[in-house]
Formats: sequence, structure tokens, C-alpha cells
Amino acid sequence: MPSKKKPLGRRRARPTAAPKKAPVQKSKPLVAIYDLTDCEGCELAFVPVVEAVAKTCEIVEWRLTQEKRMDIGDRKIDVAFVEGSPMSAEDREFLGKLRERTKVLVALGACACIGGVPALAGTAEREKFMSLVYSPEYKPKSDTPALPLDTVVKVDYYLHGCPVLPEMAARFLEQVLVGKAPDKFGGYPVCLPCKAAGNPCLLIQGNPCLGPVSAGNCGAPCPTFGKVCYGCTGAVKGGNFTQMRHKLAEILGEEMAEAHLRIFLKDEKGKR
Amino acid sequence: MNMAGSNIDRFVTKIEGHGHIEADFSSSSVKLSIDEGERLFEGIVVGKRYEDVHFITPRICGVCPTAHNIASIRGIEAAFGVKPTETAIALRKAMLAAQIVQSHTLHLFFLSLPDYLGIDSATGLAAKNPKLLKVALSLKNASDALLKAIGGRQVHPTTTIVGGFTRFPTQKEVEASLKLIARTMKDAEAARDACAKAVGDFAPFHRETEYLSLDDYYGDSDVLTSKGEEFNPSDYDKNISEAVKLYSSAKYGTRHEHGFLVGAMARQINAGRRKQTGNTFENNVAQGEEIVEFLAEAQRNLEKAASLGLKRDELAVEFEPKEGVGVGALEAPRGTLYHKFWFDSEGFCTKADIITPTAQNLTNIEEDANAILAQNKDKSQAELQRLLEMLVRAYDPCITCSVH
Amino acid sequence: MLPPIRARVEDARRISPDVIHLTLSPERRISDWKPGQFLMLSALGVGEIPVGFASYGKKEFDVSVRSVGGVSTFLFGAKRGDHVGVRGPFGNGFDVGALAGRDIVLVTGGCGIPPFRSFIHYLRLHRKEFGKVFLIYGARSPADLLFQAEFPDWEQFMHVLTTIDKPAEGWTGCVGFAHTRLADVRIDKPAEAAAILCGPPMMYKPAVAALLAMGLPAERILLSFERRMRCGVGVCQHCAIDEKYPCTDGPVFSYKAVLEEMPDAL
Amino acid sequence: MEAKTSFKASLRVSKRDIPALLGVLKPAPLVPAKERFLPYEGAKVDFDENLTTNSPVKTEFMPDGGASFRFDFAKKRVLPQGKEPAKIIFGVNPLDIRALDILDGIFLAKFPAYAARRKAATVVGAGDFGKSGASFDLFLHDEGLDYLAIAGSEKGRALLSRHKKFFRKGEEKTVQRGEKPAWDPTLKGDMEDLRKAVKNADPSVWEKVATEQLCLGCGICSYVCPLCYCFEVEDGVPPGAKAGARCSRWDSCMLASFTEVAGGHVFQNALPLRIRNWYYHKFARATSERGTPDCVGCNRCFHFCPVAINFREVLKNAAANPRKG
Ligand SMILES: Cc1cc2nc3c(=O)[nH]c(=O)nc-3n(C[C@H](O)[C@H](O)[C@H](O)COP(=O)(O)OP(=O)(O)OC[C@H]3O[C@@H](n4cnc5c(N)ncnc54)[C@H](O)[C@@H]3O)c2cc1C
Ligand code: SF4
Ligand code: SF4
Ligand code: SF4
Repeated sequence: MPSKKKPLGRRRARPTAAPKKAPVQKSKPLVAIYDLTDCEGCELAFVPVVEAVAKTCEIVEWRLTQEKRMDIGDRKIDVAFVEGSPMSAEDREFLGKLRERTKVLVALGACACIGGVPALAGTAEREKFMSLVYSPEYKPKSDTPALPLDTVVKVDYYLHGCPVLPEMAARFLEQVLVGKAPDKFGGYPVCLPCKAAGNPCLLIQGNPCLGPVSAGNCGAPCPTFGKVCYGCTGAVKGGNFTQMRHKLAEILGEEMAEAHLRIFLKDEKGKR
Repeated sequence: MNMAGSNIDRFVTKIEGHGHIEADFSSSSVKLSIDEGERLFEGIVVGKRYEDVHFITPRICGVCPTAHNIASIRGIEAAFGVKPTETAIALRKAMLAAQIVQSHTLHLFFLSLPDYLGIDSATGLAAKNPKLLKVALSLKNASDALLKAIGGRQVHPTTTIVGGFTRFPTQKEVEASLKLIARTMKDAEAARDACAKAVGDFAPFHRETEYLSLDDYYGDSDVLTSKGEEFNPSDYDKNISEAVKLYSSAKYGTRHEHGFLVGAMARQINAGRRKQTGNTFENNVAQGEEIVEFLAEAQRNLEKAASLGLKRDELAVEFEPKEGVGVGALEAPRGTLYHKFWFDSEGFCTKADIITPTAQNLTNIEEDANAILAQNKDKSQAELQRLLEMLVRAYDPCITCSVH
Repeated sequence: MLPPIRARVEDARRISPDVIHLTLSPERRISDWKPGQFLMLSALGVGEIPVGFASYGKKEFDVSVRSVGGVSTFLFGAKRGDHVGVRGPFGNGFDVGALAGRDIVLVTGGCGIPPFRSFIHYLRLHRKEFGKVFLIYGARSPADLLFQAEFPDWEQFMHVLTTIDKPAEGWTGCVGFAHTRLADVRIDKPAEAAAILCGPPMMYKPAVAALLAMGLPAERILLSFERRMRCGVGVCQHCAIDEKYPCTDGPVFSYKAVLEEMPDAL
Repeated sequence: MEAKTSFKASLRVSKRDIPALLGVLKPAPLVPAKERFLPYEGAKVDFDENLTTNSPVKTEFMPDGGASFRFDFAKKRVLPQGKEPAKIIFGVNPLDIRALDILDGIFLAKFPAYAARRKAATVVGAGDFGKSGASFDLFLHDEGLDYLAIAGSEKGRALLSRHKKFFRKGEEKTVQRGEKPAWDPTLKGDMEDLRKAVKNADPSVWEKVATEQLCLGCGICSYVCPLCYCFEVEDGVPPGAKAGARCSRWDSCMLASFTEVAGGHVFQNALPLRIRNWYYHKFARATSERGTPDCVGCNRCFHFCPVAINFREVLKNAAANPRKG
């Protein structure tokens, strides 16, 4: 009984949504690179990347290479990479403003993603260390520990690594520039490239390797060269931290195992 | 920008890290203030096992991580009494040399040379002198490749451990590296000549100071001073002091209550390869020359390592951690770097002291800046500001290092 | 993995805020496909994804792609005259032979409708072979109901029952998840009827329960599975469920087969 | 390669001469068992039959990140399949050769890049011929001080005749390669029983691996297995380059990302489910597809597992604990 009269759902004359043609983009996408408190290793790793994609985008701000800021008018920045951790009111204000004029904000490197090595000093430790390192009258420039960017502003993508791997950064930049949503890093652990390289396993030899819970996008340089992985490329998706802790505790003892995990990794609960 | 209600000018300089100059042009006094957040590495390493210490300290600086890495390792080795094999030492030296080439290249081409050539940035360099940019990139690529071949990664090495290495490069890799060096040598020479030409006779001021450097860049020697003194690097704390300044998150090195200079120029002066003229801008010429010297040094050490056979059983020597104190000193790209660690009997770090070249130079930079103002009274404020910025850059200060 | 065949985008229309409808003509003819089969659609340099045929015919065909991730977002920006790669057809599709003569209930939600459009095209050509046909279609919001413009045409020969998840302004139709509209389906002999489901993972359990309650037999409740797929030819193992490969043995399975051979699949 | 099981061979090479042979082979051979040869001097040349290397033989034919085909990115055209460089893989253990039999069956027809790599390679097996599969060009059957050289293909015969001086003629022998899978499931009964055991195992079997046996979910057991061949597809275009390749990356069903679909739903999010899938693939799905499990018993998965999970024990446990109810 095909009923023609009574529509069973509401119909609506349907304009075929959205403009038919996206406006042709004449100018190149604008890319900017900033740094906060950090070691600048990621920026360095970025030099060859930028060189490779220089033709497809315009680098508008990069303090390391420019004396004067370029005037980009009120155009928005398409992709901003921020390296390092905010540690002061000034930093936080800068990030807030940057967020407003940036389409895609990327945390570049371990410091920006999770606070990096400097974040190993928390608020309590900082007070203690501060008096060790500086004089009692000294007033710190920083008012927080090294914070991940996303404690201050919304971050669109995370490019982990200490330092970030040029190949990884290149692929990422290339993808955002073509309009492809970039790969999500951290789908497979360091053990994958490690085994693809045919390495003997350090864990089996009794060394505290974090390969099983760390993202393998780095390509496993450390285990390949016989050094344990510290997980500087971030945690692998669904990493089994409970078991990793057990295994590490066998090797290092419980307390040290925790400390070892903390150097570069946030665990499954986002705790560092 | 002129701060409201004061006659102090603050301007930001293009350097590695965050810092700015505060100049009071009316009274000719200049302060260099470092704004980077305190990172407290000397605290962070406390309580860490020795093998984590030298993985953590390179994160002080991404521009000279190898220097920090090796300095830490040498400090730890001194504390435990470890003597690595000859091959390991040769390879470490090659890494350090490559690090110096890499760091100098970045500094000269990205930061300093554009000053002399009157352009704003490295991108400007691409437009104005693409040949020179090619030279820069070739040197950067070569030093990256060397560091990667020996250290496993170009930033933050991973093969180096206390006692030696986890892996030696293969004979093939060494041969490839040597070929690469041979190919790059003419670019190094071009870089050196470009520096000499760019700086030319630029000498807006002269001021006498003391120059400090290790006799041997790997640190197996005394520290020499241009005043003819010598001291053992492990006595650094008796010979140089670090002062906390309330306006800066970095400490300021002094000796006999005055500033002193470390770095390329100091190394060359103490080695008798450069005359003392008191013109700090010559540091950039010295850096250019060092690019050639250290590329050759990397070559010599790689050849030596290869001739020793890169034997697996010489990778690393065995040792037991023990209670002790050790100082590791070496010539980092920007000057003498000291790492001192205290360990307990199980190899856990109980205390650390790190003195970076930039921190040592800070007092001298301020003294030079004041001299520039005093010796250039006829110049406009804008010109003076420019001179001051160039001066700071000529030192190649690494702010990240100085605030560790 | 064989390389894809190059295909030209003959038409590209955005048919909802996040779905693009492409008409593709491959440079080399691909084998005939059945409704419910799928192909691997790729953009060279970007990646490859499985999508269902959204039309039925010979040389040219349609696909509808929802922008959800890497490849689909890139394809969402495709324009007429662009080139993409196609590989297929893959999978078993709906067994139109076995469905002949029966009343059929199609249940879909979200971006599960494209294969049904292919079936509807087939139905139009072979209308006499089937009994009553109902399309139950749930979407997040009115704007997400794909192919609305074609509903009047479809309603000439079948029933279209729509619903949206949450009340929305200007929407006077049904509100609720897709399976709730099964109550409006009137079939004379449910035991002889068949149903096909294609939609988001969470739709299957309640919809199957409702169909069983209506009296449809498990062997004629067909489920089209969406799984991660990389090769389309039963090698890469991503889609495998127990001993079955949705890409070669599926993606369409009867509920009976699911119960017997992959009990944990839902 | 010849599918027959009985071979005649008369040429022998002394173990002492292997290093010299390796030195003259062209192209320079890949020696998966290199660790055991080094240094090349000396008479001690030994191939461990069960476990010669960390790397399974799939590494050569389905390498991590290997290109399936290349394309011109700008013109959006697939480029013709190039020629693969010739290589000699020397000292492949017999179980890996058996694994190659299975891999060939899966990939040769469906994967032109695999076929091209296979075609360009010369596989020289070594060890106990009785355990070997058929996918070798030359096999060096261990006979104490000597190897008996068994040619399995034209390529193998050509290699023998090119390097005549290393091989001396002895009396002709007939040797049998293993017909039945050499794999020993340590269970009574055959592959079909094993399949049923895995299918019917109680979920607690897999949970036990995850919790009591501390499985890390790292996937090492997949990477090192010659018959774990699941892959992820990734397009690689170096920045600024005009050409790129569609590459297959290794993957593992032990990883959470393996069954993730758009929108973030993960079908096998719990580790015990992923462990189950690993066993299911090898011992149930593969057996129902081809009659043999995707396992040759090389033991690598056990040997390289950081927490030493022994698959044989798990299988025994599965057989002993059928699903309740
Ligand atoms: C048989 C079948 C038919 C499909 N038909 C359609 C259709 O007609 N229209 C439509 O819009 N979508 C359809 N899908 C879903 C579509 O394949 C996914 O939305 C798409 O793969 C997402 O890929 P991505 O790269 O954009 O997303 P990402 O999130 O970046 O995904 C990463 C990768 O995971 C894989 N993946 C993610 N989600 C899925 C998924 N659901 N199925 C398979 N692989 C996945 C993809 O290969 C993808 O490259 C179908 C899926 C299957 C299995
Ligand atoms: S060495 Fe580390 S990364 Fe490599 S397999 Fe073992 S645990 Fe994994
Ligand atoms: S192996 Fe580990 S420590 Fe090394 S680069 Fe990768 S994630 Fe970082
Ligand atoms: S023993 Fe383990 S590694 Fe070897 S084939 Fe079987 S499952 Fe794979």
C-alpha cells in the first residue's frame, strides 16, 4: 500500500546544503612557530621540515629566524605550532591571544604535550629546588611548574617526542596542508619498529624498557641502538600500564618503577 | 618599547630562548635580563639513577644536547672512576666536534650573519644570498647526519652511556660519514670565509677582558686563562663564581669580581690562534674558523675510531656505581661546560651543579654593553639599540642553557 | 593488494553538513555489483576506505561519504573533475534472489543508508519481484537525513519512515531511535518477511530484538557489519570476527549465522 | 619451487667453506642467522633449527612499511610495478620455509608487490630438511660436518652451478622433506581438535593470560611471528615530493587500535578479547580457511615475549577449559 498522500516523516524541500564550490584559496596557508620554556630541540628538528614544505605554505612567525614580526594584518594563522611549556602569566596570556587568532593549534614536543622533563619538578619540589639553586631573595619568573599547553588553552593536535621526529612532523604538516585530518599518533607501540629492526629485547635482558606502552612513531631509535626506551613519544593507545608497572617493578623495584614511568609518560588515567 | 614613566628601554633580541635588554641610555647602563621560566634541572636529577641523569640533562638544551650528554657522562665517570675505551673516546670527540659545527652553523646563519648582512632573517638570506643558505644547509645536514650516525638521533643522543656506547656505528657508516665530511669541507671553508667577510673590520668598541677555555676540548686538561693562569676543571668552583641576580632567571658568572669570556674566541686566543683585540664581534669570525677546525677534528676522530676497528667488545667498560663526586668539563659550542654530580653508594644522584657557558658569559655581556654605550656617545639611540642587540647575538648566548 | 582503478568524479554534492555524494566513472569498467556490496575508495597519497555502493546500475556509480577522519575528510573536499581510486566490488551484498517475493524491512541510521539507496534502485527496476518494502531511517537531526529530496520519488513504490534522535525545531515527524518506528510497520506474514539492518553499532541489538518480537525469523534478519577494513580481500585481518571475514564472507550476515558463528559480534 | 616432497641430491659443501661461499655470492647475501656466523672466520658454522633469528622470514617479503605500489601524486596515477632488487636470503630455517609456503598461498595472487619480492629473491634454507616446507630455491641439509645441497628450483640449480668449486660431488641420496606440518601442538589429536578447543575455550582462559600471566599487550608475539601478516595501510608521500607509495605497515591484533573504527569505537577494547583473537586467527580461523594453523611452531612468540607467555601452555589450558554452559 504505497501511500502517496500521508508522508510518514516530515519532508522538507531540500536545498542541497553548503556552497557548491569552496572559495578558491589564493594565498598560501599561514604557518607560525612559537616557543615557550623548553630546550628548543623540537624547533631545530623542525628546520628541515619547514624547508621541505616551504613552497606550500607561508611561515609568518618564527622568532628563531626573524627579528621583526611580519605583519599579517588581521588574517588568521592557519596552523600554529607551539613548543615548550607556559610557566608565567605572560605565557598564559600569549597563549590565550594566540588561540583566538589560530585555526589549528598544535602542541609541538613533549614539553608542550605533557610538560616534558621540566615538569618532573612539581609545585612542592620547585620550592625546594628554587632555594637550592637561587638565593632566598630571588623572586621566580615562573609562577607554576612547567605545564602542558592544554591546561591553558584548547589544543587541536599533539605532536609528541623529545625531540619531535622530523619525519613525523613533516607528515603531519603535509597532511594538515592538504586538508587531510592528520594521523592520530600512538596507534602502535615502540616494540613494533623495534622488532621490525630485528632487535633483541631489552626487557628480556632485564632492562627497564618502556617500549610496550610507548607510541612507536619514533621508529624505535633507542632500543635499536641498545638503549632502553623512556617513552618520549607519548603513550600508546590502550597501553597496558598495570602490567608494565609489574614488569618494571620486577626490574627496578616499585618506587623506581613509578619514577621511571613518569619521566615522559602519562599513564592511562592521564596521570604523570 | 619605552616603559611608561621611566627612561629605561626594554627590547627583545632574537636569540635562542627568551631574554631582553634593559638599557638606560641616559646613564649608559645596560642590563641583560633572562626571562625564561626556571627549569631546575639541578633539582630534577636528584634522586635519579646515574643512567637516567645523562638522559635527562641533554633536555637542558636542544641546540647543544650532545655537549650536556657527554659532560654528564664524564661527570659520572669521574665519580665512579670509569675509563672508557679509546674507540669510545674518539667517537665521543667526533660527536662533540659535530655538535660544535652544527651549533655554530645555526647560530651564524640564522642569527648573527643576517645582522652584518643587513637582512632580517634566514628567509631573507634565502632571497639575498641563496648560495650562502645552501652552504648553511649543507653544513647543518652534514652535522645532523654525523650526530645521527654516532648518537642515534640528531638531537638528544641515545647511544651514549656511562662507560662508552650501546652501539658503535658500523665501518660502512663511518666510511659514509667520512665521505660526507670530505664533501662538506669546501662548504665549511665557504662558511668561514663568509663570516670573515661579513664581520670584516666591524669594531664599534674595544674592552679588555679575561678569556677562559679548556686546553683540550674534551676536557682532559686544565682550564687556561688569557692572563696566564691555569686551574683544574674540577676546581671550577674555586675559580669562577655564579651570582644570582634578582632580575634574571639565569645566574651570572664572574671571576675576580669581573666578567670573563668563554667560547670560540676564547678557545682560539688561548690556543694562540687569535690576537686579543677586545672586540667581541670577532667571536663570529672565530666561530666561522671553528666550523672548519671541528669538522676536521670530527674527521680525525672518526678515522681513529675506524682504525681501532670499532670492536664490539670495546663498546663499554664495566663498572660498579659507588659513592663519590665527579666533575665533567668540556668545551661546548658556546664555551666551557661543567657538570658536577654527587652520588650515593647505589648510584643515585644526591646533588648536582651545572654551569653553562652562557651563564659564565652574562656578566661579560653586560660589561661589554656598557662599554659600547660609553664608546659610542655620538650615535643615535636607534643605532645604539641595534649595536646592543648585535652584541648580544655575537656572543651566541643560549638562554635555555643558562636557565637550566 | 592490487592498485586501484582511476575514476573521475563526475559530480560532487554535499548532501548534509558532513556528507558528500559523489558520482564516479571509473576509467576501466568494474564488475557488476549487487546492492549491499562495497568498494575501496581511495585518494592517492591520502589513503583508502571502504564505502558502500549508493546506486545500482552499470558503469557509473554513486557513493556517499561522511567526513569522520583522515581519508573521508579529504574526500569531503572532492570536486568535479578530481580523480580518485576505486577497487571492488567486494563482499556478498544482499541476497536479492532469496529476498524475492517477500516483504522487506530496511532499518538504518546515520550514514548506513547508502547501500539501501542501491537496493532501492534495484527495487525500482524489479519492483514486481518483491512484497511490501519499508525503509526505517533514523538520523541525528533533520539536516542529517540524507536523500530527503528523493523520498517523494521512493514513496511511489515503498514506505519511508523517518525519525530523528532528539526533538528539533520545525520537525513534526517522529522522534526516537530507528527501531521505535518498527511499531509502524504493518506486515501480514512476518514469518515470511525479511529485514536488513545497516547502521551504527549500537542500533543492532535493539532493532534485532524488536524484529524478532515481530515474528521475523533469525535467518532472514540480515545485518550489514561495519568493521575496520584495510584490504577488502580477507588478508589484513582487521575486520575478522571469529572465523568470518566481513569483507569477503560479509559484510551482510544473517542473524542466525551471527548467533551460530560469531556469538559475540554484536 | 617444486611442490614434491622427495628430492635427490649429491652435492655437498663443507661447513668450513660456508664463510668463503658467503663472501663470493652475488648479490651479497642477507644472512638472517648472521649473529651465529660472526665472525666469519673459523669452522663453527651452525644454524639453529628452531630459532635462527629475531626476524621472521616475512620481514623480507612483507616488510614493515613496504610499498604495495607507487603512484604519481600530482597526476593521481598509479605507476607501473617496478622491479625488485635481487637478493639472496641465506640460512633460512626450515620452519620459516614452511611459513613461506603458507604466506605464498595467501599473498602471491592478491599482492603483486609480494610476488615481485618473492620472484627477485633466492631463498637458501638450512637445517633439518625433514622439517622444511617447499618454498626454497636451495636447501642445505645438515649432515654433521657437511651440508647436503638440495636444489628446489631453477634458481637454486643455477646458484649451485655458478659456485661449483664449493660443492663436491658425493653419492646421490634421496631425501624427504616434511609432508605433514612439523608443528607439534602438544595436544593429543589433530589441528581440527585444536580449532575446536580454541573456539570453545572459556573466556577465563584468555583473561588468565591478561591478568595472571601479565600480558603487556605489546604485540611482540605478532611482530616476530612468521605467520602474523596482518597489516595496516598507509600512504606515504615525502613532503614536497611528486611520487609516493601506498605502504603496508605491520600491525597486531593485540593492539587496541586494531579494531578501532571512525568515531572511536573499538570492537576489541578489552585485552582478553584481543588475546582471544590472536589465538583465534592462528588456530581456528586459519585452520578453517586452509586446514593448517597459521603457526609453524618456531617458538619465537614465546621466546621474545617479555613476560614469557608460552602459547603451547595457553593452548593446553584452552583445551582443558571448554566454555561452561
Ligand atoms: C562495508 C563498509 C561500508 C561502508 N560504507 C560507507 C559509506 O557508504 N559511507 C560512509 O561514509 N562510510 C562508510 N563506511 C565507513 C567508512 O569506511 C569509515 O567512515 C572510514 O573508513 C573512515 O575513514 P577515515 O580515514 O576517514 O577515518 P579515520 O578515523 O581517520 O580512520 C582511520 C582508519 O581506520 C579505518 N576505519 C575507521 N573507521 C572505519 C570503519 N567504520 N570501517 C572501516 N574502516 C574504518 C579506515 O581505514 C581509516 O583509514 C563503510 C564501512 C564499511 C566497513
Ligand atoms: S626492547 Fe623494548 S621496545 Fe624493543 S621489543 Fe623489547 S620492550 Fe619492546
Ligand atoms: S624509543 Fe622511546 S625514548 Fe627513544 S625516541 Fe622512541 S619513544 Fe623516545
Ligand atoms: S610459534 Fe609463535 S611465532 Fe612461531 S609461528 Fe607459531 S605463533 Fe608464530
